[in-house]
Amino acid sequence: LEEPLSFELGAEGKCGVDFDAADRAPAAGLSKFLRKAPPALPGLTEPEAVRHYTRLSRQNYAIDLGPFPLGSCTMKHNPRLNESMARLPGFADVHPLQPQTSVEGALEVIEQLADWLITLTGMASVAMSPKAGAHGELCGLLCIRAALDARGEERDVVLVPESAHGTNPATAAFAGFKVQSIPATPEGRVDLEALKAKLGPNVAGVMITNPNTCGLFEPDLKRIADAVHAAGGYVYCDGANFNAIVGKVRPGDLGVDAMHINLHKTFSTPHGGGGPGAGPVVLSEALAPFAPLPFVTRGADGTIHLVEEENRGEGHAQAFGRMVAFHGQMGMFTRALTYILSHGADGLRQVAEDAVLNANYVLRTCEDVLPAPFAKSGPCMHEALFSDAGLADGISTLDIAKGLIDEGFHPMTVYFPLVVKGAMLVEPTETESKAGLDRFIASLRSLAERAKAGDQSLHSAPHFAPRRRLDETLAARKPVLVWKGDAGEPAAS
Amino acid sequence: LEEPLSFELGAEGKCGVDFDAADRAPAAGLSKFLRKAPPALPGLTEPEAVRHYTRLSRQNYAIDLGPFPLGSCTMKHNPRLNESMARLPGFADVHPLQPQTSVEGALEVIEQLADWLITLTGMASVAMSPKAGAHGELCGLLCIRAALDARGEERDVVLVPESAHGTNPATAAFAGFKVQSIPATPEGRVDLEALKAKLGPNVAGVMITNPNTCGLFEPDLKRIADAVHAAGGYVYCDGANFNAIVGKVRPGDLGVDAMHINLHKTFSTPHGGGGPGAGPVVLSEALAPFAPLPFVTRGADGTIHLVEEENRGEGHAQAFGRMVAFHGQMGMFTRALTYILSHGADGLRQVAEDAVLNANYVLRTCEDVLPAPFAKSGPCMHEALFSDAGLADGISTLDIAKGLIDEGFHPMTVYFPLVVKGAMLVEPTETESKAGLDRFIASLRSLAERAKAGDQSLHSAPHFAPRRRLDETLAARKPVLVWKGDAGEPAAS
Amino acid sequence: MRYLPLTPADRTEMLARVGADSVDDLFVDVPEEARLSGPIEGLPMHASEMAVERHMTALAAKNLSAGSAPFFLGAGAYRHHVPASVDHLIQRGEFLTAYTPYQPEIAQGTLQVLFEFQTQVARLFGTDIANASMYDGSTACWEAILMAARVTRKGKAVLSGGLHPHYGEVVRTMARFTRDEIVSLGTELAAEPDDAAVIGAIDDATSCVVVQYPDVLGRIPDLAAIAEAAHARGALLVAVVTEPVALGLIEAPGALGADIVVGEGQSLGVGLQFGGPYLGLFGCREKFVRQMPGRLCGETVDAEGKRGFVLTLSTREQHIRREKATSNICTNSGLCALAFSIHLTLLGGEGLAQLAALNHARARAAFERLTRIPGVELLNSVYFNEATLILPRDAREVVQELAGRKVLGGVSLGRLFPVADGLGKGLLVAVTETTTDEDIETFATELESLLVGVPA
Amino acid sequence: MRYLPLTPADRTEMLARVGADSVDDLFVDVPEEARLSGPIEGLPMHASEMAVERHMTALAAKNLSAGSAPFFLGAGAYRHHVPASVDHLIQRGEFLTAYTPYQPEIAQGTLQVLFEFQTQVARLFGTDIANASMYDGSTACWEAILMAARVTRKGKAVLSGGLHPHYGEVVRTMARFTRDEIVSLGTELAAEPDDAAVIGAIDDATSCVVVQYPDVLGRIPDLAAIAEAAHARGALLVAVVTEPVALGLIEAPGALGADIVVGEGQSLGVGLQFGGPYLGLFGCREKFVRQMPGRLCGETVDAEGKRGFVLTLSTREQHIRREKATSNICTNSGLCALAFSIHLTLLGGEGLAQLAALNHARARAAFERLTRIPGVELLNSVYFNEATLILPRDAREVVQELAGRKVLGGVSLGRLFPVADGLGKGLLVAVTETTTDEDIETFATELESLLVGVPA
Repeated sequence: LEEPLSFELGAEGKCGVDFDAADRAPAAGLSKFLRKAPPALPGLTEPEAVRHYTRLSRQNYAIDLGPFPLGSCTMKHNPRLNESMARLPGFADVHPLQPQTSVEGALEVIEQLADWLITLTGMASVAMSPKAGAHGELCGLLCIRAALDARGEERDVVLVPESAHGTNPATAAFAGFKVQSIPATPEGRVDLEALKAKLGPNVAGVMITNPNTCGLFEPDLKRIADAVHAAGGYVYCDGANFNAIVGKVRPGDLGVDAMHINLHKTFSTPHGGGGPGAGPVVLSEALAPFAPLPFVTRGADGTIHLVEEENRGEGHAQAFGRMVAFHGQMGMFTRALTYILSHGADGLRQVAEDAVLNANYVLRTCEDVLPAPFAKSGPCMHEALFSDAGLADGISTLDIAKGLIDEGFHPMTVYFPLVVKGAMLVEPTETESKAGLDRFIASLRSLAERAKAGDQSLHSAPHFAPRRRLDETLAARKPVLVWKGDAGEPAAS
Repeated sequence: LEEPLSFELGAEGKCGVDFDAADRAPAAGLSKFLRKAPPALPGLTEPEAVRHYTRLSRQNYAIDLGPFPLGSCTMKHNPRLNESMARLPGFADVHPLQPQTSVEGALEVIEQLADWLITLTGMASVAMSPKAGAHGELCGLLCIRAALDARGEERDVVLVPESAHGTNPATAAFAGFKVQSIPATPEGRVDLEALKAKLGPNVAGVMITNPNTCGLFEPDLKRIADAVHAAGGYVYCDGANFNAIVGKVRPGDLGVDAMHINLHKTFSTPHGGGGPGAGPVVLSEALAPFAPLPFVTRGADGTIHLVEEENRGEGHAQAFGRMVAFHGQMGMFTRALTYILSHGADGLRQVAEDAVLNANYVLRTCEDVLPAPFAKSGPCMHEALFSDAGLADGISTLDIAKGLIDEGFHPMTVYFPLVVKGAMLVEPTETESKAGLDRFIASLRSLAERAKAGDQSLHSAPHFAPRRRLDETLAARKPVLVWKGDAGEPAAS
Repeated sequence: MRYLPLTPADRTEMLARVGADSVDDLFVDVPEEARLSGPIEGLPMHASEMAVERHMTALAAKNLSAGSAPFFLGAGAYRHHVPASVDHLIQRGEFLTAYTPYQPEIAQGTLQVLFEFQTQVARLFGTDIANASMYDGSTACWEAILMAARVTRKGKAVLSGGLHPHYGEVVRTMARFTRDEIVSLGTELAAEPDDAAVIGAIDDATSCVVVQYPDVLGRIPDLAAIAEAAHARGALLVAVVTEPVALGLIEAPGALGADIVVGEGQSLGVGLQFGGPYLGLFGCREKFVRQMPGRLCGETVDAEGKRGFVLTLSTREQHIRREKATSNICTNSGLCALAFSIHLTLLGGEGLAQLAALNHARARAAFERLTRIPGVELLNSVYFNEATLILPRDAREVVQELAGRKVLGGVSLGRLFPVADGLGKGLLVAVTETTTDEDIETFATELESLLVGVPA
Repeated sequence: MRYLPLTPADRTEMLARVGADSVDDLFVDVPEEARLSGPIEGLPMHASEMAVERHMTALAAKNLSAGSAPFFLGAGAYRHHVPASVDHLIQRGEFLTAYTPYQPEIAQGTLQVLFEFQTQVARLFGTDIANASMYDGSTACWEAILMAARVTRKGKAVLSGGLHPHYGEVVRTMARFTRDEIVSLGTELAAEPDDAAVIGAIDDATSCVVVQYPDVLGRIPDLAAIAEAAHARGALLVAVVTEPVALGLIEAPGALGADIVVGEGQSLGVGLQFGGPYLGLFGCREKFVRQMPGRLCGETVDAEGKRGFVLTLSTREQHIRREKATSNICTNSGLCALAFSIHLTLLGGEGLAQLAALNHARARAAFERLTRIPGVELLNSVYFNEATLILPRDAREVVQELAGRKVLGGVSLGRLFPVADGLGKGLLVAVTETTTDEDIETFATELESLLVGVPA
């Protein structure tokens, strides 16, 4: 059933909130600033609003409804305990600028989470304030910039493998670097020799994703790091795929200087339809002094201190500045810490093992019907990569993806990484059961068979979703970004 | 998509709860009582359980999804504030047998709600402990029994109009009375003269629903009460339909001796797929002394006391006993009080007015296409009554009801009250918007037109629900009440 | 007003459509002298969400919640840890705001849950079948007695002295009106339950014996022996379980011969709630199905042959059978049944066994410590997670004094059995997985300080 | 482990299927010397939900929550009452556990909400269009400066002294690396905002001026005059709104000539959250659309011609455009945008106006009372719900001392501007609809007692 826009449902003067009466009129001095009429925002009463959003929600697919095997996105179960802990008034109803004595528990959450992140990654320090993965990347690169500045060096090139997330080159550019690409080997790894060839005095560092976007561990990472370090650069590791290795190997042991951690991937904070995320960045000894303000430290006596502009003092003179107002994504910290404490050191290791086992199970049960370009290289990590080579003419990855919708599943990541034609990147995560995976695999296999047989009905999939395929070209050509229906321009219907 | 039973999903040894280890073995003396093996209950991990129940929930219709115009059931919006208040640890995490000094706030909730109920109904007292409407009816009749016992009279007949809820005669029988039926007038009211004719020394009282199940106010209620009282009986009023008159008229002013109030109807506590309800019973001066234990009283000094067996003393010697363990539906009390305070005296009056206006709007916009047997008598109260007389041969109320499902609505109450052929009892409640009602009315009118035109496709409705019509006869003939699939008897699939 | 979608303009338009000048025209049937001309006086007007929240929060703050103090109360209501996902799921609007599933095509969610619930209860109780829930344990107990009378066509029920006194009160209250005969055995401070007395009270007129398991003092009766004696005289055994978690550790009553098993399901999923809403559980032998009270959900197929579920055997029920119904019950405790079912699904059989083992272990730790206090003795020979302590003085006062020290130290038998002599020194102490070592130590220290004057 | 559905038997079977002897065979690519042989030492093992809940609850209890004390903090984060339905709705699994809507056919719920959100933000800000949200107000402010540079092809931004100092810090930090030029005007304790200084700082090299409205001291700049001056030199006006509730009472920045309006949306729906996650709002003129950062949701039709919504103009974004993207932003603040949008839908325009009027009225009540304290003066000539008090001594100490008395009495300018001289006696005090008369009285009494020694 169709759900109108809230603007189409609402009426002038409807309101779902009651107020005490204002007992004082606006101050006289305010009169020249007053608006003439309330904003043109029709309201809804509570019954109408609850129904509107409940009905809208049902047009979404979600991890609570079924597998969501988006490669590189790590859509795992979001425990409800995390939600209830984040809503404790002591966390949710605390102002970021309260005196430290009144927020010691909040600072302790940050410190405890920081301690776990440092220990799990084997690094020296962590910057907690970045707001999301890409923001964490930026933080890492700014640390590198700050470190180079401190050394008085003007290195302006960052090397990025061609299989990198799009955020990597964008971030490097945003941080003022020039990006140079490094090719992949036929086995889907970074080409070590090609990388070495590019190293030089102008290279600030390298950004590497590990496990990489082909779902493979970079076995040469330590050698890459050694080479980069020898050339005076730093190693940034994109930690989006940390879920595959948490508790199995510490990036710090592989020579990484900075790595962001998507709390919403490895540590299960909910994705919420596109955020908020949180992207703390762990840092090596070399970069730690440059971490941005504010941060939380634990003194030798166990007391916890918040370091901000006002008290950075000599000890933190090199901190490169502030990336955000306030302290970062506190609500995500409480969820992530709750998750981490629930799993413990043993559970997190099991997370990685089950995530990798589930991905390999998908790889091995489907490689006979779908080309798996790197399957012969050995086991994959947490995601299985397939390609649409060999399907019937005209049937492509997109059709398989939309066909999965009709089977009741969310599609995998498609056309990424770019190094594989018609890539399909399947990341089941550790929170899918074997029975659930078996159902998914059966659907994927059946779609592959239909695609090989040239079943043209796949072109028009999905058939059983709230919408058929949407015209994205139209949307981009004549962008309609706001509703203007009440201004005499009725919305399309 | 189909959702298996939890037993079909679960596996031995799966568990969605972690425990600290038990640090002591069972006591030796317990050995002869120990079970040999855990109960045969397969478990689910949390991700599986969340998905199972989320998916199951989506096979339900609910007030959060659209109108639920079940006559006499008062399916109105359930405010979320009520839910959050009921979950405050001070209410939800309190034991019923804690010392009174540690639960004064809880007792105050009961007392405040009691005070509102007494004031809104114009009665002398209220018994709070009944667990649901039918339980409240029982409470009211037991008060009557106790009052008669105290008078030393053995009256054993209760008069019940034929249009009564099925619970009325069942309750009367359960309380040890004989039931005699009173006919309805052609206008859908209690026949005052027929009732008077039955009064006599064997009549304990009368059970009347007001507004009645035809959606009409009983204009003779005061006269009925006077006649019953004159004959030495008591008047029980079924308060299921109090939503229509709250704040507009007080049953106490009409001579009622006892009336239960469905907190889940008038006062919006959620129905939860069939309960829990709560059925406090307001009582007249005559019946108040017999109210069951326990109850809460406010002393002259404003302090609140819980009266139980241990402290009933002389003042409450006539209380007829205990109907339930503990104090009643506390969780519903907090919700109802929250609702009542939100609306206030003015809002509750508006509730009744809007509920009645909405019902009359449905009545007057549909009476040209559907027979409305009592429409000529004047306005209805909170529900509009239609009949299937005049539809094409073979098409009945059931087909209209199932057709509404395909239109995206929950059906109205059907085949009740029994006094009307193929009754359709539509109760929109006050929380439907005019726009929402207009959509419902359009659907109902269209179905009526199709039914008159003999559209046979209505017989097989619903077509767009999670299930087609279900075989209720099969279910009753060979009852399958538990799953035995793992005992070698596979469930039907 | 935030919950009322009609605008003044809507009301005007709708009144015109129905042909009324004002809304009061719609209330013409209300006698004019009884019609209220405006909001009832002396009551407050509508209030903002914030104001109501403040009011209710202030009331809640006046209660000492179980989680904020060492807590040892049981006596038919137990504090267990409920997984956060349970409350999350029951708050989904599709469950929370649905009605009784009278239209099964669009209520399969509720119905399938009820079918799963019935299966879980039956397996937990060791009975063939179970219903879709009752109001609570005490009313389920009374319904079981009525049902036993229908099945046996006899009218005398024998209540063990180990039955929760509130349950006994409910039974006696109801029986007073229905004129059923109830034999209530006395409750005594003995280490063993009154199995012999129960067996001795059975005669040929007995419809059923009602035995709580574990009993209200935490003792565990020998159900098999009682069942045998009852069956020999044509009576049924009604077993009452107020702590279903116990059945993770001790044998199911149905497996020991109980014919009807009823109970209070609050322990799983529901929480303390100051006593309600709770959840009546009701299981019995399959052959009694048409004598059962309450709603039943059954499996069937739809017009396309797909498995589906419906409410069934409603010919027993009040809305069809009116005064001949098996019970007047209409509402069940659906949302509580959902919570119970989700919690039990998360546990599974093995989880329940672990939970029970942990409860028992915690209880052993507590009673080990508490009985080290001079003058404090344990009554029970065995117990699950609750047992009776004998104190050197009246336990009612002790409980009050403990509360003054912010310790919720159990339920005094004096409160539970106000008219019974000789029980006054009894203190019923319950311990669950939520009880920490610190809770036990604080309780013990404060109790000792009260009893023997050691400074706290 | 409760979140891991694979059983040991599953693992064995699956390993066999993938042809591995053990799970470590799947980690062969990890250099052996780096492979951990077991759980990392020194860290705790997995814990029950109850144990974790206890741990987290104990930490939460160490914080003085805003609801449990008289509370007067603002400075870019405001405490408003959020209707209970907002949190209920955002917790629906279909919203909470969905990903970025890359597959629009099964993400219309999220997408329609974003389209509604964009419309709401645009109407609130008085801009033509808005995006689907940014991380927070401070990062949105920096993105606006970058965008202004792209639009004007100039690289110098002028920051008003009334801009929140954290926002200024973020801008300067980022600009240090991008080598953009930032002119930061000083902040002074004046009754009026620094409009004249801002206007004076604009030259032909200026890409934009950044003005907060109301500003960080609660003063209200004359945006129309600044816009005119900026436009005359080819510069854009970036208005920054940290308290969107103000726009229920005072004119929208877009209507006064602002070209880009950014803000912090936390006030509506999101709550305090110790600073995050928050919600960056971003609106601008339609002609700048292809220079905008962040996700955009647009209307389109599906293959059957039905209205639907998709993420659009992604050619601006990093995953397509890589190093040439308008921003590196990927994640937005989707769930916070949902909460904001629900709250604003419940309010409607008239409700927002009422809420704003109530905030202002409460603030007037507070400042009337507080300025009756000897030595306490109000800096501002006008304010919305927040203003600056001048105390007779350093406000940092006063805030600390108030906290010791369980009063959260505002934000000291000394903390906000640690390096600025002459601001030390300034105390920024925010008042909202949640502030009661008792809160005000308690605050005033304690403050007076601290300042002039009247006993509390």
